[in-house]
Amino acid sequence: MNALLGLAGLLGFGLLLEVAPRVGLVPERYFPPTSTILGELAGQVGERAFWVAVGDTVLTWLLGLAIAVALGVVVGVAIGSVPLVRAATSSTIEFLRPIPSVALIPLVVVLHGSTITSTLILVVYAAFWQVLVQVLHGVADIDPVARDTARSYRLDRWARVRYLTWPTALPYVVTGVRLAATVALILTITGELVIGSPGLGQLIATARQSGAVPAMYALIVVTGVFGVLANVVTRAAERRALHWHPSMRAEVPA
Amino acid sequence: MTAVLTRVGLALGLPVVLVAVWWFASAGSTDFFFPPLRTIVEVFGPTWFGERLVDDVLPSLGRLAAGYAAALVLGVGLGVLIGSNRWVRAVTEPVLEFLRAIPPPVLVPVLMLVAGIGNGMKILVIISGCVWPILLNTVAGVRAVDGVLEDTCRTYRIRGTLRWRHLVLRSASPQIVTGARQALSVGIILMVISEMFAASSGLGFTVIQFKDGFQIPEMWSGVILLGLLGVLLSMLFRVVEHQVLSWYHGSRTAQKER
Amino acid sequence: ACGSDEGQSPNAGEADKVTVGVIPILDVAPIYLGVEKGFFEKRNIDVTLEQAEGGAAIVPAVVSGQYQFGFSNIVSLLLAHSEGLPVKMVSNGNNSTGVDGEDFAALMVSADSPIETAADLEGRTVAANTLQNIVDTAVRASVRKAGGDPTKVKFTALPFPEQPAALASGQVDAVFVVEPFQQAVLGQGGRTIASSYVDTAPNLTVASYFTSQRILSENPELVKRFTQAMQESLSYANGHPDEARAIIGSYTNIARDVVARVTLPKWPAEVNRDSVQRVADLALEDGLLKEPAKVGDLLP
Amino acid sequence: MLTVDGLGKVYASHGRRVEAIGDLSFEVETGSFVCIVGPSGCGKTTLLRCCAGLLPPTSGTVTLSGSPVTGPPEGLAVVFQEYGRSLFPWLRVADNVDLPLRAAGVDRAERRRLVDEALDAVGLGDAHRAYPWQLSGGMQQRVAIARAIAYQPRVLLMDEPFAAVDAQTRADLEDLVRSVWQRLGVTLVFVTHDIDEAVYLGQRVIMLTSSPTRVAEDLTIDLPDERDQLTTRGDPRFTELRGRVYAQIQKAKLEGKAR
Amino acid sequence: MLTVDGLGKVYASHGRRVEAIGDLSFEVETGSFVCIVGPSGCGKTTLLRCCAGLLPPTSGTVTLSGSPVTGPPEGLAVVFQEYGRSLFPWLRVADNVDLPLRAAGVDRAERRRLVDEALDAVGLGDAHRAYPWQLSGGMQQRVAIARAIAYQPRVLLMDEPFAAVDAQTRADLEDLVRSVWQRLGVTLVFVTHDIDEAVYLGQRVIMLTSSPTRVAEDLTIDLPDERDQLTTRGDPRFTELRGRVYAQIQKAKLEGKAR
Ligand SMILES: Nc1ncnc2c1ncn2[C@@H]1O[C@H](COP(=O)(O)OP(=O)(O)OP(=O)(O)O)[C@@H](O)[C@H]1O
Ligand SMILES: Nc1ncnc2c1ncn2[C@@H]1O[C@H](COP(=O)(O)OP(=O)(O)OP(=O)(O)O)[C@@H](O)[C@H]1O
Ligand SMILES: O=[N+]([O-])[O-]
Ligand SMILES: [Mg+2]
Ligand SMILES: [Mg+2]
Repeated sequence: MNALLGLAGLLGFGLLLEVAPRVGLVPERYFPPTSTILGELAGQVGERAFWVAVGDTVLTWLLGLAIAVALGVVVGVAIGSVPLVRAATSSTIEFLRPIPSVALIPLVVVLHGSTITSTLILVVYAAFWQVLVQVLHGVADIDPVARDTARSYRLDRWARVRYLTWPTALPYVVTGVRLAATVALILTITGELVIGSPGLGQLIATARQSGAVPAMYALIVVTGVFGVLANVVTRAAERRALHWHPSMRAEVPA
Repeated sequence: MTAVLTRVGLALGLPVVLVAVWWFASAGSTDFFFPPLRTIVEVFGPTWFGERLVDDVLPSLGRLAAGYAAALVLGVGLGVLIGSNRWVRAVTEPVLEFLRAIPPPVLVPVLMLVAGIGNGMKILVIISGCVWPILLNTVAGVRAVDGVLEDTCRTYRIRGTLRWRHLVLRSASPQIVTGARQALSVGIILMVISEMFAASSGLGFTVIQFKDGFQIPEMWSGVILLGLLGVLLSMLFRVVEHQVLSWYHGSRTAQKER
Repeated sequence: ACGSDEGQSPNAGEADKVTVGVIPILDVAPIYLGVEKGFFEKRNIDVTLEQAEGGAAIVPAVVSGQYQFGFSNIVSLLLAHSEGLPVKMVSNGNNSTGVDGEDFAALMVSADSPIETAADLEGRTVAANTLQNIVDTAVRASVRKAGGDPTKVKFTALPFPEQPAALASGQVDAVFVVEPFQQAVLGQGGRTIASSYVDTAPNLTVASYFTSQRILSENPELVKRFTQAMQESLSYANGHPDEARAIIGSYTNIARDVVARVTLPKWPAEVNRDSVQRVADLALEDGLLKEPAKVGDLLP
Repeated sequence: MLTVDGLGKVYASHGRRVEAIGDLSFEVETGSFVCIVGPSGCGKTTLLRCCAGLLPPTSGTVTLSGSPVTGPPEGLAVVFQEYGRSLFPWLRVADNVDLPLRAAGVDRAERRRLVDEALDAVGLGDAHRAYPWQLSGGMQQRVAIARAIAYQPRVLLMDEPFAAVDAQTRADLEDLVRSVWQRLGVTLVFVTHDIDEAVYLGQRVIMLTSSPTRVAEDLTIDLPDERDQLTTRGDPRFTELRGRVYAQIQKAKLEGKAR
Repeated sequence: MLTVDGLGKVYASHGRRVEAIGDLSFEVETGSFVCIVGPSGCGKTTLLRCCAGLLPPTSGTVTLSGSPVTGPPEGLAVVFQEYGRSLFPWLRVADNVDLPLRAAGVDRAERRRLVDEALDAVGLGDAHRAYPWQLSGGMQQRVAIARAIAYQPRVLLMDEPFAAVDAQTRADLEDLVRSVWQRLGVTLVFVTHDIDEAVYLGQRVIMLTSSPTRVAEDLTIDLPDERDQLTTRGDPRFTELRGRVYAQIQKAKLEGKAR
């Protein structure tokens, strides 16, 4: 049901963007109607270069996301579990977190040139903070009564992480992954666009430099579709992993 | 007193160590792109505390403030609307996720068509990125309003603005604040991005100009300035948060102690 | 293309693998063409072309050894050189056509604009793809030439693709565009008020291929072969514009009918040293450079 | 008069179907004090929520003074079982009590008086400016009660309001509720699982079976209107009535098991 | 033997100083059943947490079988007052009961037997696969009790474990706890604010004053070991002991107010 409504929403949005340029609300030259964009997209889909770029982008994106999540979870649990370490690192985290990843572009270009590695570094850097901050919140959220319960029954360190810390932090991790997925996607495309590493972003840059407006929009649509897919997947994972969580219990209307 | 000292020590300890490591590790650096920290510090003052403060830094901050404030209003407003209606939520979610996934740099040309190349466009770019964390968190916060409180309002016939102010917004406020905090760091990034494309002044523009002009120590000083700015804004944010959410932190602590 | 044979590599063993950083624009058609024609292969160079966003990203990549060679406009190279980066030009890149009103780049205004000459730009805003670079230097040269005061012209950074729309909607008073965006502006009725590259210097060398001092000292012989291959490519492209147009379609997205219409740059084999010196002088005058450039050290 | 007629409620969610209330009918005279007892999970809270118009019943109706209840009627107050969650954590104690009065458009001076009186009545005269989470569970519960009292409802529904307080405070609060009831002439429905409490407080005790819930017995408590913790609980009639309720519940429980 | 010697606990946080326990000393014989009563907020939970080694006392010591308690000792189980928060919401009921046994390295078959037995004993034989939050409050509390029973502790600390259950279930659980105590020979410390319950259950009742907490009285309950809800509660000696405790608490309360 929700999927149908969502689809309706997307269709409506597409229709709006079809009609607006057609009735002259926005200049058609720079705002091609949906049908033109989709037509262009259909053309792109037939080309090998498109799929190679999609492959590069998806690879960079997922790899960067995976590294960021793994790193964020491990570092977050490690830092969050020890209050002293948490206190000692928090100011540094506050400093590093807002440093715009775009400011690192010259740096990574120097180190790795216009390669996937450069973009990957940007992606990991940006997505890492999303996960880390969430995990830190999650670990801090352990219920003291639950913690006392675990202690009084003498669960060892590993059992505590496995049965207490991890489940408590999991909802936060999932939120972190959802946020990080989008940030990683955005940085993947941006990196490709600005650094020129191979992928959809680079195709977008080329299309822009060539003044090929519909082609550019077609590629942007692909990015958006990735975003929607990422949301669908993380939502489904959320429902499976967190079926016990209050937010999921309330999902079905009473 | 000792408690305050401990906190200050903990807050400054690691940064001091890291800066020291950087200072000494880079001291003899001949690498063009990794100048000694000493050099960077030396150029920092002359680079930023002159005309640039007025011509570049302040206008950038002004745009950031404007965009951030607008995103706050927009995000909370739309978030409350979407969060309190299941149908609206179902219809809009994929569209929002679609729009959210579009990287701001590719959005810039589109926004230029809408808002020109002046401050308006840059503020729009900042809004276009800042609005998402606020919007999504507001939606989540509004959805999580406690059922018993909801019932309390219904039985006592607390409705209209009183209900919005005292139930919906307040109970969503911890989440909204979380979103607003994320949006702040996003905002700084977008302040830079918005100046990457059509600008003739600004903090981000200047940093990029340094990069393109191979003035590497100046570029580094800009990156550091951006970091410091982030810290400063996040400290400011914390002060505000402390005001707005004192009840929340208090009740959380109380729950933990009980 | 003359004299290229004498440099042909005698050691027919393993080919030297070389990565060249380029920008996906018309200007680099010769190297694509050269690779296709085998001008590099026959000198035992195995070229990979990497597309980067702009010259500013290519310079650090070449200096750090990520790329062995790169393509950049000469002002970026002058700036890099003056900041102490060890860069060295190895071959010409591309030149203006030298024909006023028929260059591959132009200073343009919209159809109904009151602006007639570059001197009218005083107090107006001009869009340039990057600031403190070759474009604004060239535009200022046009203003000077037309008798205006270049310090009174305001510039705003705007990527080429966005310029036609910005001009049409009146957000800027003039743009400086290269092909294919010159065609786009013409298509919306825009007028050319100056050919700034032509105004800057006769047969201005706009961009060049370069390498790092390290490559030069470690493998001067490779650099020599690369230069020769480049020169052959340039000459070939200059002599076969149709083939150049055809290859442009392969690495850009420019629509076929537009490619057929665009004005191509000139691709002489040799760097126009006087023009580089002239640009260096202008950059000094405009404040881009803080001290006179040692142009001789940069030139091949 | 509050009339519950053929009330039934089925929860169906997550593919699980729970018949919380089978078929309930009873009446509560205007101004009377009725206690409802029943085993845990028998649907007491569900019943109260239906009476308050917070939950649409699956079958049957609730009528208040002749008009059917579809949403929370005017002049109704509820003290919820989850006292901790029914107070606004971002409002101070006095503001929590004040908010419904503001919503009702009571003027400032009058509001102030009502809030002060109500908080004094529950023994929290000095807690005006505290936040709810700074109070113990029992104190929080008293704030919720004060809010209901200050509202001066015509109908007051209370759902196990004393579960979290200690014996002594509980006794005090029981007496408070009775005095409020007598003073305001409010119609009071009081849910508890403490049999002694039900007998001590009410004019009637309605006993429910475990689900699907029906009325097991409707017992009139013919104790004198003036009650106090010592004499009333010592009264042999009290012991007798208490025994009646116990036996009934035991019976309902055995029946429930046999089914 | 569990010895509490000169125990004191001061909470100091956020600039606020609360002396939760003043100076407490008492002993609990191995295998005995001691009830602790006291007004709300007098420090009963604090005392229990110190005994469990979960909270370091500010002064004094707790000793179990001769060795000082610094962390949770082996063979100890606690049933927390906040039952709802001591169950892991991400584990099913049976897994909640099972987890401490797994941590203790009990083998699978034995674990299974213990879990089944314990859940049957608390009347939740059919709730194995439910999640805690799918149960009513009373049922959740019973899960926590089942977990403690299955663990077969040598020392069992229970903090107002029956606050959320209805009268009948409560009576059943009281009898269950007594039978478990007799069967396992466990040392049992039971905190409650229900005086009747304390007298009915314990061999001794320790009454605490309100804070700063001290022992007001330590009363031996000389009722026969075989107890049942009807006869024991009807016993005149029960009424007498109960009266003693009431009077003592009333006294402590008045003293507290006078101070
Ligand atoms: N929102 C709900 N969804 C599904 N089932 C529910 C819901 N609320 C209550 N129930 C079920 O309905 C039955 C009655 O619940 P209710 O809360 O009315 O009982 P109660 O008599 O108030 O119990 P207690 O004495 O424990 O408060 C229970 O079996 C419960 O599990
Ligand atoms: N973590 C804490 N920080 C500060 N004060 C606390 C903390 N825990 C308890 N207190 C205070 O210590 C006193 C004793 O609390 P405790 O929870 O031990 O009482 P209790 O006898 O268990 O009460 P109840 O019967 O309500 O459960 C109270 O005044 C309480 O406010
Ligand atoms: O290469 N150009 O900057 O024109
Ligand atoms: Mg209930
Ligand atoms: Mg307690």
